[in-house]
Amino acid sequence: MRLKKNVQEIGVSCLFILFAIIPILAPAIGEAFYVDVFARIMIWSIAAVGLNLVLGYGGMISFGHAAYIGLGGYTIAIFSFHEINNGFIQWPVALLISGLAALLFGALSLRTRGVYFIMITLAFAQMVYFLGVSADKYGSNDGLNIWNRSEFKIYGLDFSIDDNLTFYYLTFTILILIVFLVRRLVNSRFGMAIQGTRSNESRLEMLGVPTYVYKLTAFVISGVICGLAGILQANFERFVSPDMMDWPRSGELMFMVIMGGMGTLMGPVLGATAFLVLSEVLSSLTVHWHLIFGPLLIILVLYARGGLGGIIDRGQKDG
Amino acid sequence: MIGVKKMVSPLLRTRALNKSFGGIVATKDLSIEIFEGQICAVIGPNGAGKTTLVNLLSGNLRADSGDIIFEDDNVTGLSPSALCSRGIARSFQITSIFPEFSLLENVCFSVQASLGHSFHFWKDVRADERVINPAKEVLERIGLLSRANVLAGNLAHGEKRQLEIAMVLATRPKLLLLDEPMAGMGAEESRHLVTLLNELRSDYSMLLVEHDMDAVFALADKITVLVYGKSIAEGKPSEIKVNNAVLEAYLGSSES
Amino acid sequence: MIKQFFTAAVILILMSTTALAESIKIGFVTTLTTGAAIIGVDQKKAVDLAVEHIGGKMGSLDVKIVYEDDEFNPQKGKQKTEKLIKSGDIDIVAGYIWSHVLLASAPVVLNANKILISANAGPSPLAGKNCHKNFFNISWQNDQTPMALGEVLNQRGIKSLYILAPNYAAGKDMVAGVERTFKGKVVGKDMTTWPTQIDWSAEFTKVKSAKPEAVFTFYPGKHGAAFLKQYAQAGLSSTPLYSVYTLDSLSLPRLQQAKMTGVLGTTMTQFWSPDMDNAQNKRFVADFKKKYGSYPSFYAAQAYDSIFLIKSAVEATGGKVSDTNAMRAALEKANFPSVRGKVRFGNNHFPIQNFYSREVVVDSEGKWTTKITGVALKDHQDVYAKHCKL
Amino acid sequence: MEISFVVEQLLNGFQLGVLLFLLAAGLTLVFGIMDLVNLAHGSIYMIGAFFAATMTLALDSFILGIIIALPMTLVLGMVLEFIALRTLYSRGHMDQVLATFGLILFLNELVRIIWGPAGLAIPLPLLLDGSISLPLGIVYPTYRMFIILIGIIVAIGLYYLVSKTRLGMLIRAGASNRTMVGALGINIRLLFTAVFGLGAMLAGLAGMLIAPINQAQIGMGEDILILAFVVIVIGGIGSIRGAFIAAIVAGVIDTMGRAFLDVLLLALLPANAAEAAGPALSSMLIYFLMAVVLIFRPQGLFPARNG
Repeated sequence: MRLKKNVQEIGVSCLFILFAIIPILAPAIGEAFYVDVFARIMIWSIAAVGLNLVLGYGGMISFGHAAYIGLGGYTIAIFSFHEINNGFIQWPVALLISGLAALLFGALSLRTRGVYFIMITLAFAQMVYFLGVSADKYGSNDGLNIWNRSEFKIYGLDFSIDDNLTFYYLTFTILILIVFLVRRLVNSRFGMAIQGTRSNESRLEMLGVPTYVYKLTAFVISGVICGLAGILQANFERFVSPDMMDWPRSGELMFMVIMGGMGTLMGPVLGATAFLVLSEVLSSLTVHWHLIFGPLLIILVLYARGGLGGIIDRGQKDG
Repeated sequence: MIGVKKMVSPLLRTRALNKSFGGIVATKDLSIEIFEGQICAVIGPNGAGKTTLVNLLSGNLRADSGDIIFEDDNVTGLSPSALCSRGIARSFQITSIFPEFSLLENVCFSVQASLGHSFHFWKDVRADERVINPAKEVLERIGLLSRANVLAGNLAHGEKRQLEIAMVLATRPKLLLLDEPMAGMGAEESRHLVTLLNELRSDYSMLLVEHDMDAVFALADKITVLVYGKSIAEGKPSEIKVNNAVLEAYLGSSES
Repeated sequence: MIKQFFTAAVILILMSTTALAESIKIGFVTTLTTGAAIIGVDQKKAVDLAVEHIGGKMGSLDVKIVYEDDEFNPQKGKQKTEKLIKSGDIDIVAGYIWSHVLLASAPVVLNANKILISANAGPSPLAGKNCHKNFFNISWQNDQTPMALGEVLNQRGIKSLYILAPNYAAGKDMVAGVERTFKGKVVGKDMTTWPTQIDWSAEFTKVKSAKPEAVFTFYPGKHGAAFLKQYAQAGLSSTPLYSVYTLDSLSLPRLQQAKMTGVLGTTMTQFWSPDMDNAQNKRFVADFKKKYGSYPSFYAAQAYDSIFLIKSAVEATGGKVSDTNAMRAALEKANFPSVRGKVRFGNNHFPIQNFYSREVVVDSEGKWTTKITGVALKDHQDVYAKHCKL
Repeated sequence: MEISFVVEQLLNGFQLGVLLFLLAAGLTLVFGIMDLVNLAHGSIYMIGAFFAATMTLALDSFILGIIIALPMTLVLGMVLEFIALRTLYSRGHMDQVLATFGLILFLNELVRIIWGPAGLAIPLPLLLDGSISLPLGIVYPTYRMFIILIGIIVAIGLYYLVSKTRLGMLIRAGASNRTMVGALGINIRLLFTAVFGLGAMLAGLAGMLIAPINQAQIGMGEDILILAFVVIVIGGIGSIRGAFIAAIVAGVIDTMGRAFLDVLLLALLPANAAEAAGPALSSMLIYFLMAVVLIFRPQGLFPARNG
């Protein structure tokens, strides 16, 4: 197992090096388009790392995390629609809104267990989705263009993320930062408490740990990280639409986490990369690519337990 | 620390405790006392209400009537976590550990719980002396330090039972409620555990529910015999051994 | 599937062997997977047919079409558009069925200073305030067709109308359009959940109790057929149904297959119909039917037009495809044979064209199709053009 | 407002409810007994519709089409169980969600290759076309009445099966205590396959019934699947009774929302706001219902398993 862990770490380091040099590498081999593919991969990675905190470490199967991505993104778009482009206002408010939503939905959802939890998180996410669809002023389901990316101007400082390369490395930096943060988090006392709830929640309660509070806190942090991914996504795509919070998006995000290996630090990054690269490659081969992709997912589940990260899924049934 | 006044009052006592499930009486007018430093054993045939008593004292069950007084405070009806933080800790008859975590981490969970809230987001637990040192101490005391990094799920049964006790100790209790700690153990493992509990008696008071009579007589300062939720005898091991009612109700039928 | 794979392989081989020949490469983004693929596939058929009709040449250049599938998802659509733009040698991007996909993708093409031609989607921001010099639309703006329908209702003296449409952007545009021109009273209006709601029993019961003279509706794609079936089943056949983009060559065969009553004779409005009497259209419809065995849909007609529009510009500029300014000037003239007859571009690069009322009829072979019955709006320009500063 | 209007809307809600019930019944059984989260249940619904449509067009009879299509979906369900899903019983819910999602992608694409992207439409059977008149001046489409009738027959049949037969006893035992059934020496594998086949057939039946109203269409399973999940969660997992009641409640609430919410909102809000809020609220209503139920009863209304 230690050995496997090392192999994984080497793999992940390679991946990060790849992220770092893609903007040089891709144009060199005449595939400049891959710079955007990888920017997208890193954004989804951030969201997946966020979801992994509750899904992998906390054992809470949330089927509604696309809602927080959407809320983060929509906040940026709505600010931009009203011509408030200052990132120092946009970003904190977006994070706050995702966090508050996660607090509200989490507080109610965490009263339930198992499949009930899966479904209630889905229900809340669908409500947010329909909210987006019915927001006439903000484009309804046609979505909303963001004509100006966030601007960071304060006291003579002027940091622009209009340039795609700058944006790429900003995302890269944020990804590293988030991975580092989550790493500290899961190894802290708080992280132990979260992981304990996944392993044996009733025992932890018996020890006098109010698990609900910790789970809720993790849920909120996870929502905020997804909100951050949403902020980046909105800025990157210069566009938001309710599609970004429809339930298949939540499902895809889950798959990225599972594919990479739940409850491992880098699994979600690996998973997001694999998921997006695979669908990109397969879809360029044939329009019937789902015929291959579907069975591939099944085979992955049946024969590569614990995902690509290689750490054994702890086989816990929830509930 | 122990004042003159407290010398006379018991660490824990119950007053006329009653609990029944539907029509079945599990605890009837039970009044027991445990003094500081004592090991008080509770024995009785199956269905005598021993585990119910532990559940009542640990707060997992709520008594129908009666009081529980701990350190002169009425703690009746408090939650398990509240009781835990006051110093009453229990082990479980069925092993309840964190199987995917190492021994050390298992004990860390307990230590963390006893340290109050866990809203520490930054410092690595493995570098957190306030957590790791007490955990290691407990493991050392229980004789499992050399296996600290083994996954708890991979332990032998006896070791799991020891870990259970380590986790209880790590919450820094004053009173241990041990619910059949020897359950399922071989003779060798039992003897080992008796030695261990004997070493612990200087620092902890214990309520011991146990079927293993050798262990009970080796450890207990005082024995309470329960039958159908009612205490039929109480006294030193030597007294209980010769008590006719007890022999009739319990020992006679079970010792073979 | 084997056939498609084969075609793909052939295209790949062609691409690799003729890379050095003078050519124009057109990226065509449409929906080829999910349930919405029915429209994309029809468009693709039309583009293939158009390329065949021009002999694979625009002026002296060989034509190459690169199809990309947007998966009915704006993010994917944008991603595929980026792929087209960034892989370097695409000259023009066309296609786009869905407004949200187009809104997400348009900036990618326009920022790269390339020409973008929408073969269907025409969201109001791109027609008005956010119009762009390099963006062209060869279909229509959402509001126009229902505005034409409102006029038809007025002509027929309809006084009370019930409106049923899906609750999303295009649905709201359609409703706004008909309300803009219709002079009678709207006695009821239901906006249903899109795209999940495919049962209208509650709404039809409301229609029955409101007793309108006519019902106006808009349900594109697979919803259209289901809507019409349930409309008849609910016992509403006696209330005339006026629709836009609900009955088309994609849904009619299915309705005929299901032996639906109450469809024949239904009125709708549209800028085009398979029976339009001009040489270009006759050739298009006849060959489309011959090749694919069904009538082309209006989506197909637009896609077919888009290829001829591009051809006219390529020929006018003498093959200088990379000269975006020259291409734009040539495109603006709209000097091409359109299946809809006369068409020109307004300041916002949306068509100024006629809208016709048409009716569902049976053709000589017994197939259901549509026939033009009159002109509803003449040389009509959309209302957003005045917000466009071009 | 006329009484006939309200009754017709109630019937509409009831009809949606029984359809949801047919889907939810299989889902809740499979879920309750095998502890399997089967997202592909909606795909079986879709394939059922395609089977029925194909058979109806081939034989020119809807009833014959259904009679042949029903055993086809039964077999399909059992084959799927045998090949793909059986190995998932012992896995966590996450694995099940992932694998059955993969199955959805696969089946959707397969259907597209076999039947084409356009879907299949079939006529209403002549006998059931048109409307019937009921007391109070109610005129209701015959076919929808037919769906309600079938739904009620199936519900009664299932009730009988579950409460009176040996299979039903095993099903109930399985839903409340899975290990016990094994301990009784029952051939679990066979029981599971049978239950799965039954559930598949019910889902297929729902698809068949809807085919003449809508049409057999790729992707038709996913949206309704989510609703079916909502229903079984409201009803309490593993409970047929819960699924029935929740399905009817969900159907009626959804329909009533569409029927009356706009009027209600107009009375409460300014016209503009009401027009904007109405459709949004009515689309959220059913999710809102589920959230409220779970907040007050985290195990659903009629949990089959306690604890």
